Amino acid sequence: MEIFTLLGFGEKGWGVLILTGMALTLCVTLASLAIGAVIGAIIAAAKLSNRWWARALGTAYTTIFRGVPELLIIYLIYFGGSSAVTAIGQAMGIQGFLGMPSFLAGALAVGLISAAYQAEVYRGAYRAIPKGEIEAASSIGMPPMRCLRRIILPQILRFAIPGLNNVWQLSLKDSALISVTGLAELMRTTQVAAGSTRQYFMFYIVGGLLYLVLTSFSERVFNSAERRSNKSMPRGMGQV
Amino acid sequence: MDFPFLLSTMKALLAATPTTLGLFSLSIFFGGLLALLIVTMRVSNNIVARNFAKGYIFVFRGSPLLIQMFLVFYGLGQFGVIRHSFVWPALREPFVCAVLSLALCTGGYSAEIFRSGLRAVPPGEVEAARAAGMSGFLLLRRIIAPIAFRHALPAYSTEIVLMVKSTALASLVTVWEITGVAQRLISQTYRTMEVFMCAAALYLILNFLILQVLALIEHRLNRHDRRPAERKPSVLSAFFGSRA
Amino acid sequence: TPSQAKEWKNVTITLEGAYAPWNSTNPDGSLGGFEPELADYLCDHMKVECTLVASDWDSMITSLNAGKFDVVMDALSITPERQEVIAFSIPYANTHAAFAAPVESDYAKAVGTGDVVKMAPDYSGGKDQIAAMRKAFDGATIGIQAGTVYAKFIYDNFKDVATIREYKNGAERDLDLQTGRIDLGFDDTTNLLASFKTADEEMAITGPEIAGNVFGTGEGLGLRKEDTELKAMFDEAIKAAIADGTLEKLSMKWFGTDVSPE
Amino acid sequence: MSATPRLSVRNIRKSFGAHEVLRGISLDAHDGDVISVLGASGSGKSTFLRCINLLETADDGDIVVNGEEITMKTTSHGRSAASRKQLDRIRTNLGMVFQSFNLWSHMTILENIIEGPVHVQKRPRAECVAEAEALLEKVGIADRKDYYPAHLSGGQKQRAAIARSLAMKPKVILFDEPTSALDPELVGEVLRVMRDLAAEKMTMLVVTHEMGFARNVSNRVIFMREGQIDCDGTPQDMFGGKGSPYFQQFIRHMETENDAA
Amino acid sequence: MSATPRLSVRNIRKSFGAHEVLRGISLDAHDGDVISVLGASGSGKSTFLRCINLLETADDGDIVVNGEEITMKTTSHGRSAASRKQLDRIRTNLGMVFQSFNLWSHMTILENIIEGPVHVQKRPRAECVAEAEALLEKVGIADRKDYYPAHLSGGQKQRAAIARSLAMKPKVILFDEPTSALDPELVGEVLRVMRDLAAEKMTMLVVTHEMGFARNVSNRVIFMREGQIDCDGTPQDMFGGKGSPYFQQFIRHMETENDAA
Ligand SMILES: Nc1ncnc2c1ncn2[C@@H]1O[C@H](COP(=O)(O)OP(=O)(O)OP(=O)(O)O)[C@@H](O)[C@H]1O
Ligand SMILES: Nc1ncnc2c1ncn2[C@@H]1O[C@H](COP(=O)(O)OP(=O)(O)OP(=O)(O)O)[C@@H](O)[C@H]1O
Ligand SMILES: [Mg+2]
Ligand SMILES: [Mg+2]
Repeated sequence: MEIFTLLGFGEKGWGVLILTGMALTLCVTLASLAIGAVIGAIIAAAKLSNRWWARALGTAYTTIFRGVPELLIIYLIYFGGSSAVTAIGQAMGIQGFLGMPSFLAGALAVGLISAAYQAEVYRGAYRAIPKGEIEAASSIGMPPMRCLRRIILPQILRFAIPGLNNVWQLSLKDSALISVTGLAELMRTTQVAAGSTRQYFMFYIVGGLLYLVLTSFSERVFNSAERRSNKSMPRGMGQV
Repeated sequence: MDFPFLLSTMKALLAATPTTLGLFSLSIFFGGLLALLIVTMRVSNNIVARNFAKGYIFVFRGSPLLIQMFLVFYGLGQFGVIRHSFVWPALREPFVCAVLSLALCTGGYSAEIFRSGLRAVPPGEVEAARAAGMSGFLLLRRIIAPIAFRHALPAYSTEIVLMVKSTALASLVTVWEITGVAQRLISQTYRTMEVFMCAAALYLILNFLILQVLALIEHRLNRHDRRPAERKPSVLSAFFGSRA
Repeated sequence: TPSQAKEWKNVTITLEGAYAPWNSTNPDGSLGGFEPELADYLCDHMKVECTLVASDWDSMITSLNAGKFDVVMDALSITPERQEVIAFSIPYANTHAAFAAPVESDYAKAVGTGDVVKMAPDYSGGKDQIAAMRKAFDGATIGIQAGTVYAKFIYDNFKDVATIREYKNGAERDLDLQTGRIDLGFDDTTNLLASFKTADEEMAITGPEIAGNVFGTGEGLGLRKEDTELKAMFDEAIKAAIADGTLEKLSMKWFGTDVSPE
Repeated sequence: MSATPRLSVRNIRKSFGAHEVLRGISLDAHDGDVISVLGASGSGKSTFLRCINLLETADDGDIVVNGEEITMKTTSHGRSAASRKQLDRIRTNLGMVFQSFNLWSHMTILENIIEGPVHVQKRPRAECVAEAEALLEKVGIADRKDYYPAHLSGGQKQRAAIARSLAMKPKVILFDEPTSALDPELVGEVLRVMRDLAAEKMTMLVVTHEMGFARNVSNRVIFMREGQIDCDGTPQDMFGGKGSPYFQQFIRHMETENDAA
Repeated sequence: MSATPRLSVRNIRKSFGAHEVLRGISLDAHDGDVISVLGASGSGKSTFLRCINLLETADDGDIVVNGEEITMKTTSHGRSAASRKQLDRIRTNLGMVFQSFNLWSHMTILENIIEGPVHVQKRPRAECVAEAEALLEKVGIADRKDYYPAHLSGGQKQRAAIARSLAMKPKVILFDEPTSALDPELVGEVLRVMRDLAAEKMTMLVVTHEMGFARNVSNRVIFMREGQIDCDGTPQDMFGGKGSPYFQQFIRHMETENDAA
């Protein structure tokens, strides 16, 4: 069958290229999620702070990084970053174009975007924590950082699980946009294969299925996290 | 800076803005309805409904919108059955297809967002409502939905803003909205950064306005968390005195 | 910015690698097609080491100007607007354009099918044929690739008689031509011929092929404006490829028709 | 006393995991009955009340309200009410005041109170508001009607919760420690309200730790121990020394406390 | 009694919006003092306790613990503690039992109790667990130690909350109605625990509606009315008829109730 030759690992098969693209997608997404978690937490804290300038900064960040199309942010980081690197290179006497590594630029760009989304998720989760429980922590003299780590974070994670799952899925799909940096991730590989063979439907369906494979792994992780966090919850709505 | 060029670019992009807004508002509306349906199935006790909802969310959230849209628009038309059925006159239209795939996709995302809102509803308050004889739609409408919506709003605003940007894909199916027009200009002029900057400014303004409205709603809905002191005294009470 | 006095020993050429038959990717990741083979010839002729790199269409020109590549070879039509941003070599191809329709449809085999008409940018030399086509295609829906030189031709001549729908790329337009959302496609013949193959020859060209410099001077290599030496080297090599028949040979091999510029 | 009891509970059983919290409880309550449910913490009193209006589904046993049995069904998913409609109708006549109040946090006190009458019973809003204000007046928090629950003191919340269930004018009310957050003065007020309700033939089941209430207001006292009814009788009998040894010991503490006074 | 009071509160004021809840309250408490705070619902008792450990920031007034004044600063944003460090240190010695328990819902009961000792006081975990188990035994919920708060009865939660603040071994504990959800038997237990603590020189401020407690356990009674201290004195004096007329009326209800018994 033609399909099996085209998708296989033989001479005429696209298997190797596509699986490599898939691995690259996974790596970029994981890296960007990690970057986004750190920055997102800081932004969420800023938005919840009672200092007006912190709130304003946080709001500006989330407005811009959520409001501007992802593609443009990737362009700015990649080309902006690259010209910075090139300028530094020239200052040190190295001629010509010095690219920012595609992987780094891509992960950073998607990470910055995902930070804005994660910040909103964390903020919503924070608001769901009963106030009294935080008061109980302050009343025993628990310092703010410890209260954050022991009382707030565990509960934020509990309420944030579904939202984080959403962000993960978003970043997975945003990672498809960084093909403009020349990174041959899953989406670009799919499109190249489709354009080269003119088998559009087949490769798009295969690409879609491979994204679903990635999702199904993550779904497992999120489901087990959710089940764990439900243990302490009174039997409530929206959980099965 | 080539101002005449920027100006003509901006003009072209502004002309495409109504298309973007139309795609956006219709897909948010239908996607929202769909999400309500899906989330109801997702939390129901009926195992068939629940698994259908799980599957739906899995597929539509897990695969790229680009691929979904491609398959809906170009894929469905490959089947003679569909081409000769009553849905074809609608599916034939690019705009309908674009709204359809945007709504299908946001339906999956929003359903999960709504579900996380449901998880935050204090069970005690639901019990109080049941004890008062509320159930089904009434319970949902009066108690669960208002509380869940408050909790889900931050995440839902994100989804809404995301939808504004997702409409950019509609040019794939020949609906020429802002991004599509921008890309067309780029392939005519190769002035990538300038055109993209104009488009970005436009999206930023749109999203800023939308986020502003959403923040206002959030502020209003969270009255119960604020102290009465923060409630602005009404002009009338200054004249007539307040009863408190 | 690269130095002016650069000795060109190594040249990086970028193409999309997904635009068969002009350029495409092989399953092993290498690049093939009309343009890669032509590039091999040109580089041999210039005695420089060439590296072919696949990259995304959207960022190609930005990357060129940022210095990431030296040459873009991706079926770029030479137009005045684009010349404001980059420099072009002399054309290495000048394709014809034509309408395509499903073989069974009412619009198939319109008058003039099989002819080649040469038109000037003001459409002189083909006014009669245009009039005939306007009559034949009255009320049709025509699909074109957005932002191409062909789009302008359709808008100028058929806006009042037909519905025009713009696609992001030709492949998608061809799919819609098959499902019947549109009646006609208008594009360069190399593109159409390639898609007829995938569509099991259920579509064919209808009406005359349009040639001449109505769509500009053809497809050329994109270069940075400051690399004038490189442009001169490529111009020279392209002239050689035309002169010794290499271009025609490659064109027949990949397109089944001769796209050599006049 | 009418022949058919207003509320009749037959052989209710309930386990949480391996832990059997209710081990077969039966009870009849007629119009105007005020039944105090006493028992140690953790003996299953709240669970018992919650089983009566099916907030928890008992593993076994029947609930009959106004002579109508709540029909149950058993699916693979567990036991549950067979008819949603029937359950809602019955619950409308079966008020509940929660131990933890459970006021709706997104509504003001007034909104909390008119919610049921307006949206469940579909009564005209203006009428409900007037009644709600009268009720709030009665429990002494009329000046707090536009506050949200988060801004009330414990006792104010408890009174709002009581007013909320009275507003539905149910035939039977289940009270779970309705005076726990109240000062003696207010306890007196609330007891007076409850006496009035009893006079109007309302049926009440009251979980309480106030022995004063059990003695003076109720006409029957039930003592729960380890998920069963250990003993029950009139307050006169029970407090007059006729209860089981366990009950004697349970109330002795109260007495020593008062003695010391 | 030592010369410097363990806890000294000077002229605390607090408003919510236009509503002035505390109108200047002062109080000194020495080692081993057990002070009952009585008052009608809404008179500001909980707010008073919350102001002492700065869960609410008083609009005016000072708090001095162990002779150390909590330094305050006033910014454009309002009044707040000047030093987070100082506040945390002082709070470690200032336990609180909340009216609504506020157990941490994501931790089991045992985890709730060892949280402070292990993570704030940095004591060895094994030691804390052993102590926590002993405390749970004392309040009678040792068998519930691995339950989450959502799965406990009201009285069990309240006892867990008491155990949680005792585990920190603070010098001063503020109790907000610590026995509201308990049956008389348990009230007796808890009072015994508190008497022992008083004997060990712990200082306690107890908001309560239990007159038995006020009479028998405390050595001082404070009666709050409309945000002020209406009268205070020893239980003997107060309940012996020396309180203000308002206080007399306040406790009369309790007496009529007991009389009727
Ligand atoms: N966050 C708040 N915002 C506005 N008003 C409040 C807030 N908290 C308390 N109040 C008001 O302050 C008053 C005192 O409340 P507080 O909780 O101190 O009373 P309390 O004496 O503890 O009463 P109870 O015995 O009922 O618990 C009440 O009238 C209440 O409505
Ligand atoms: N959801 C649950 N999961 C597991 N165990 C539970 C659950 N709810 C209650 N229990 C257990 O059932 C027992 C009875 O609880 P219940 O709330 O009925 O007690 P109660 O008699 O009302 O006590 P209190 O006077 O303290 O309120 C308790 O031991 C409690 O731990
Ligand atoms: Mg209980
Ligand atoms: Mg209080």
